[in-house]
Amino acid sequence: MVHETFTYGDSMVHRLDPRIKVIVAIVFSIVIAVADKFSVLLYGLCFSLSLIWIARLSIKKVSFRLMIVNGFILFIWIFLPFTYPGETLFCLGPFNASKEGVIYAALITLKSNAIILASIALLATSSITTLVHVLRHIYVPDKLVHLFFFCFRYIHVIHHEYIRLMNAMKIRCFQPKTNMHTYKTYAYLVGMLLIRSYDRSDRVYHAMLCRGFKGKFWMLDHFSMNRFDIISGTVLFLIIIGLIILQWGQIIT
Amino acid sequence: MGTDNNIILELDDITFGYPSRRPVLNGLKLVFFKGQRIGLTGGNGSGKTTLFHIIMGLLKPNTGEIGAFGKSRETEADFKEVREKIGLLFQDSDDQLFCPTVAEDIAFGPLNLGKTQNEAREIVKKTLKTFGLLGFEDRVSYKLSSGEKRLVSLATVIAMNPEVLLLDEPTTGLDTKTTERIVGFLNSHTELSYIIISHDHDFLERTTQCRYEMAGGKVDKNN
Amino acid sequence: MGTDNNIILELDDITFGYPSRRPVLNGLKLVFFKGQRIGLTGGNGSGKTTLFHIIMGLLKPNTGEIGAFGKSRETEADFKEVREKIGLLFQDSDDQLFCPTVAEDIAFGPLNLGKTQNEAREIVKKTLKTFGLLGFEDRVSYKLSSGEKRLVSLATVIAMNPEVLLLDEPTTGLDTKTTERIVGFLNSHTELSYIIISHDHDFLERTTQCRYEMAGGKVDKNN
Amino acid sequence: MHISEGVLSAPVLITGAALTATAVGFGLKKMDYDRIPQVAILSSVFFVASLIHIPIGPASTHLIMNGLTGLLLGLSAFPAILVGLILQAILFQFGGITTLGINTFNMAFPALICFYLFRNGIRHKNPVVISVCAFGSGFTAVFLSSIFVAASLIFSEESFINIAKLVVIAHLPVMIIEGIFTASCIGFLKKVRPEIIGG
Repeated sequence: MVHETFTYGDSMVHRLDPRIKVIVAIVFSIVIAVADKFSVLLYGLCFSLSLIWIARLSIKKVSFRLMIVNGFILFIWIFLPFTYPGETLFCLGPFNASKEGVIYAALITLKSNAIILASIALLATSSITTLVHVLRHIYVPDKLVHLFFFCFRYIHVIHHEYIRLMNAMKIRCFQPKTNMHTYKTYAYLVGMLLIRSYDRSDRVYHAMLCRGFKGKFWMLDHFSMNRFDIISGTVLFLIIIGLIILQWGQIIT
Repeated sequence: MGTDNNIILELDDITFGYPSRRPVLNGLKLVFFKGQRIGLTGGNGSGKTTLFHIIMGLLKPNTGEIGAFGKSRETEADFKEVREKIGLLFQDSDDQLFCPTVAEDIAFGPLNLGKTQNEAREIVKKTLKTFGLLGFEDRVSYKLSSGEKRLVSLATVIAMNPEVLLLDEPTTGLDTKTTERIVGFLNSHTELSYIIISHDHDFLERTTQCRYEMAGGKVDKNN
Repeated sequence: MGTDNNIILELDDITFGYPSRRPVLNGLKLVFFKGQRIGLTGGNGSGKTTLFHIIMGLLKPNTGEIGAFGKSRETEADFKEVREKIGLLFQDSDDQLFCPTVAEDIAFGPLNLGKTQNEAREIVKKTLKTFGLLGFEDRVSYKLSSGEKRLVSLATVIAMNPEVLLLDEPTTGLDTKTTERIVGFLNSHTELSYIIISHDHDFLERTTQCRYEMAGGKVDKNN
Repeated sequence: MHISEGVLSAPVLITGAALTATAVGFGLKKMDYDRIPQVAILSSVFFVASLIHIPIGPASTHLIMNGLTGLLLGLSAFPAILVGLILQAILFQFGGITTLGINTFNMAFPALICFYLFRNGIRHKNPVVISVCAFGSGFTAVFLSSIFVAASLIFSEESFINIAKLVVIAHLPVMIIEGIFTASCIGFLKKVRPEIIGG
């Protein structure tokens, strides 16, 4: 379930210092999210696609992720052209699709896909464990970092408990249907997981106390930048600055 | 697959394992006849529990064929019928009980098989009586002692009226009294066929006719 | 409380239980001397794990007195010192490994005891070597096999350099090789005193001098 | 109920991020280090449970459970839901970096509202009151979330109005199922471990 699908690989993207990857992903996403020029978004999409290509990720798996994400975008294509005011582009029965609406839907599609592809290429190519260490380096509050890691750590354990309880339901011939029995059964399943997790969290806290926990979590340092990281980082940031100038350059001058 | 009416299970050349680890089951063969009462032993990690889960369709073998009640079983739909006829007692009772009260836990299986609330209530009562647990209806399953949990787990299985039982370590950690109850139940229900995984040789001596052993991912007939 | 320097633990009349249930511990007495190596057996739910948690101050007894290392222990502050000298191996490794990497899990205790990052790194290396786990530093704990998890859990305990060990089912679900490693470690560190909860009689035979049994909320000396 | 990347306008994204940052900051401040394992492990349960698909007629829906999260975690619901959404963004690309703020707010603020509205109700002596309040919590949380999602869309672009309406209408059956689910789940906890809901 929580397989880190894109994490393992030996590409340049996989080797890049994860701190750079996270910061680039954040800045790039923000720029694309607020940009509104077709050219900028097209270049942005090309940037994301080239990262995917450099990372040598499975096209099949990436496309599968995109398909899921574009479900919501599909709704926008169904509704937006017909409700957005503007010059009529074509008619579908009684509905008029506006040119501006189509353009707007296209912008959203570009933005969404550019950002998602960049996240896959830059974030999903590091393990969560690595990202946890990165978050600490970029001044995310300590408690949030630990909350994040603990949550991820125990998802695996709880998923196993979930499978075991699902098996217990299966061997007693449980068949999910649209009825109260089904909803109640799932509520019991989640309730049982919650109770066990309460007990487990007590035990984990006890294990922390046994190892002398005094309110401080520790992490060991992991990262060191080399020349490859500095050069790649500089290139990536220059590209993003290029996008920014293309989008807002005229306003400044 | 055999067409002999007396064959309950026929496993052929079953292999199961996780990538980059030694296979747990490796070319396993097993034929299990109606009326047989088998004790299954073997070291930790020899694949006994895995075998039970494969029979119930909870794990899918990498290769091999599973026949049960005269039909080949492959899909989830195939195993539904298997699960109506074979009852599995999990190694850990905490994996088996997930309802708030004992009555609801025991009624869960019968309700899934299409019984009405009233019929289910009757079954709960009858089953509790069998195990000397009358009055336990409204007890909270989660708070029972481990011996009581074991008996209630067995009761949830028996409530579905299975023809065959697969019992995974039914007596681990139980006191003599509870163990006696299980022995008594098994010996007084001669219509049941079963396989019992256990380290308790004394218990197997009293409840089974023959002993199989698991080793190297296969089942060996011992006697 | 006794003043004998050789007494590690002295538990007197300990009662522990949850409201409206049968008490888990009931007037328990136990004296544990330096150098002793005790195997503790007893049915499921007989209170063995509870006893360990009471000794570590993780559960507070309803009545009774706990003495450790020559002092009476009551408050959370009292038990801090106890926890520096006694290492507890939890029954479930998933409760014990809560850090991102193996190295961080092992370093967690030493860092809390005031070691520097560098000292902690040295300890990590030394401890991993002891258990034949060199190269595991950056492995992610939730991806380890259950045997590896068990060894790393033991390593997190040993890294704190305890005088006494309380091991709760150290070998459940382990293969022979991993079990051998644990036996080897225990037998080559003769300075350690310990109590081991286990169902594995063979393992206890090889690692302990005497056997205690828990029943009725009390500890009975077996031999 | 995630809103995809690239759909919302900058002011909506920024407002969402600012509100979430404040609320998460406050939630973290109120959460001791000692409670981190508990909040985190319960968040793991919500994460795993959100993958359960529950049938409604021929279709199926996944559980949202923000009402239940609110009842059990109170102020910690904000950091807990944020963490869940970050994990979903990284592992499955559901949502992304720029929408984290607004998506968290849309899920967590209703959770918090339900906590304050119903926390006393689920500790009531009368089991009927408990069921009604738990149902109310499950229902209201999803209802408010869908309203917030709709509002985020409309504030971004007025012509999203039809999609916004559809979001609310499509979630009506989900609200009822979440209500039933939350009532059964709280009933279960009440019977088995009343300490958990402080009853």
